Amino acid sequence: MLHIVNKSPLDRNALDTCLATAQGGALLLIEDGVYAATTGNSAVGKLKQAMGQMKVYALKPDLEARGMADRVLDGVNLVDYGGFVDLVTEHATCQSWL
Amino acid sequence: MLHIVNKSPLDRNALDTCLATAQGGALLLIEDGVYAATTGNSAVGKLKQAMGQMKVYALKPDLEARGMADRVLDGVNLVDYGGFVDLVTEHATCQSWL
Amino acid sequence: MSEGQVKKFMYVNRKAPHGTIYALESLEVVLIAAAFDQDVSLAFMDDGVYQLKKGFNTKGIEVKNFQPTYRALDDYDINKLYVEQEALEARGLTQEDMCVPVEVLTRAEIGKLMETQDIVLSF
Amino acid sequence: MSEGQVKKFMYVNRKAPHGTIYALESLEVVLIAAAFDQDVSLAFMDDGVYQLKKGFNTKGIEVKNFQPTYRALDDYDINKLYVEQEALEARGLTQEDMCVPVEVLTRAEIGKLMETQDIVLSF
Amino acid sequence: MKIAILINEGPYTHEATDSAYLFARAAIEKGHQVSRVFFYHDGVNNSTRLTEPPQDDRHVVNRWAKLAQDHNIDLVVCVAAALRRGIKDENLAPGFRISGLGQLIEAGIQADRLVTFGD
Amino acid sequence: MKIAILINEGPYTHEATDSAYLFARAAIEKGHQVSRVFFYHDGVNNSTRLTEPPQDDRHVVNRWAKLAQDHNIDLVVCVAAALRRGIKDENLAPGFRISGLGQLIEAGIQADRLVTFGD
Repeated sequence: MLHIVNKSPLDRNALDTCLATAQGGALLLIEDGVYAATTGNSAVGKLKQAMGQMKVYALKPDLEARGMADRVLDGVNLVDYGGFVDLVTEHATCQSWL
Repeated sequence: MLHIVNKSPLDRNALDTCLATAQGGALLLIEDGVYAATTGNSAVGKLKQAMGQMKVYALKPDLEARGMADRVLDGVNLVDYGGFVDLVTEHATCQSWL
Repeated sequence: MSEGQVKKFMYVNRKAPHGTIYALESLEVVLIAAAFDQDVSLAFMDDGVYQLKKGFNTKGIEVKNFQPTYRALDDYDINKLYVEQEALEARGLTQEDMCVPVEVLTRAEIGKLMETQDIVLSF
Repeated sequence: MSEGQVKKFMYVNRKAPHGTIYALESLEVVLIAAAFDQDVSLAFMDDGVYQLKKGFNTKGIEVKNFQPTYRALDDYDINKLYVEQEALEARGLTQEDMCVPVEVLTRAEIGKLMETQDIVLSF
Repeated sequence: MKIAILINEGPYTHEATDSAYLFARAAIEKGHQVSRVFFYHDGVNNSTRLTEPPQDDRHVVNRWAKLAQDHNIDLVVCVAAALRRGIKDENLAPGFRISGLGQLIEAGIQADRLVTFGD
Repeated sequence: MKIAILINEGPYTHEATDSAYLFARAAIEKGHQVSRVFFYHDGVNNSTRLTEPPQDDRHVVNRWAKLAQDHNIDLVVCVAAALRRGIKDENLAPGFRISGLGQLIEAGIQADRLVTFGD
């Protein structure tokens, strides 16, 4: 399934709980969640570890809006809204970790 | 000064940042912030440490609403809304860690 | 209305009660869902476990106490309530603190259940 | 209107931009505050430091880019901008990443400054 | 594919409704059908006809209404959440309708996917 | 003492406005003056006359209006935030007035304390 996280990893616990709960599948970071995919963020260790079990995506327009598109962690796949739609249709269910 | 925290310590970083920033004064826990003052919560260590530098209060009506009034950490002072008002008037300024 | 289809709906509750309205309005969805004869389960994770903490007394904050509604869920045949074990432990709570019968599962177990759902709704 | 009084106002910004409107609406307050000839300072803590990260390009999310407004603050004689050192470090950012000149302070130093204020506003 | 959307937050304050809109538009561009958008919690505030954002800003309410009209999307506002927050027929924007929570469950049953946007 | 209050969130969704109300009432009971309540961000949604909460629930808007009338509190709604969110004279509840952000700064200058309630 597709897990969607829209919260900054340093502000709230959504990413932590998502990663501890998810049984594989894919993770899409949107809105303030995209900060988790940026180099130097103290949450990158968790994200790198997660990459062993699930594919990680981040929404490019949200990265660009925040001036962070040029510091994306290796291994994170950037998508636009069309790619977001594809991720939703390719997975049988999705869970937004609000 | 009076520091007011209204967020659960396990959901957001407000309490952490408040405690790392505050230079003495008093801490008042309200709304979901009152969970930080309850025994067995994994944040109590931080709160106990903070008690060395600042007086800690929690809003009793918010504890009661959450069914947590009977498990308040030793050393936390319970106040009602009148006590909240007194804390505001007794301190020259207050900061709500939203 | 339901076209005879039965889907598996899971409602994931991760927010503390009273500080925000999500707990109450999530419960309102679940009660309506019951009328649709779908397969309904509720997961309480993180601060969401506080929603089930026994003994709400909301007089002092002057809001309605919606906790009795959780006890009504069983009358609507909603009885798959899962509570996250790690969340209870981090909050000093046990199964006995819950206001209704629940099944305690680890995060990983909840994650596995989530994979079997058709719809996951999060509040 | 201001009765000749000068008070020290500190605006504390702890929230990321775009995910919520607080950064933008906080900026609107600060600009108005400038007209009142008060002593104004801004503190950026936690995710609030992201508000000043250079290079916003908001075309893709179709919202207005309000970052240029930070550069206008100096025209309003608002130039006490404090950024939390620990917040920068935890986010892989440095002073050079900020879109305006700022003073980098530790949390404890910001806490000391806070103690000298008459009004602290938090968004 | 038939996609339904749930929006839990109001306009401007949270990015949720913007993300949902851009997602819905992209889904339509890809040939999918967005069958229903359900507005719940503060999401009901997306349906007031009285918003007047700054002229250089997007108009969240109107662009939902326009997208819905152009692509036959059912914009449903939860009646219970709306009454609590002051959304009624008298301030409801054209293109939206007020109905019960059953419409959310029904959307979940009938659509192939349900995507939630919120805080 | 003269106390001013800032409210950043709307009714029912967040506890902020409830906490602020109970705080204001307690301040008045203790003999303090609540000079002004300023509604900003989603806080402007506390001023719509159209809310209809369930009968067994508190009426957030009306009880602010009543407290203000009984104790001469100036309830000010930020015009910029209100326009964005669809609060105008036509749906404004009695007892509230719409004005500029300057009223918040002024409240801070003139009051002895300013207390913020939000998310």
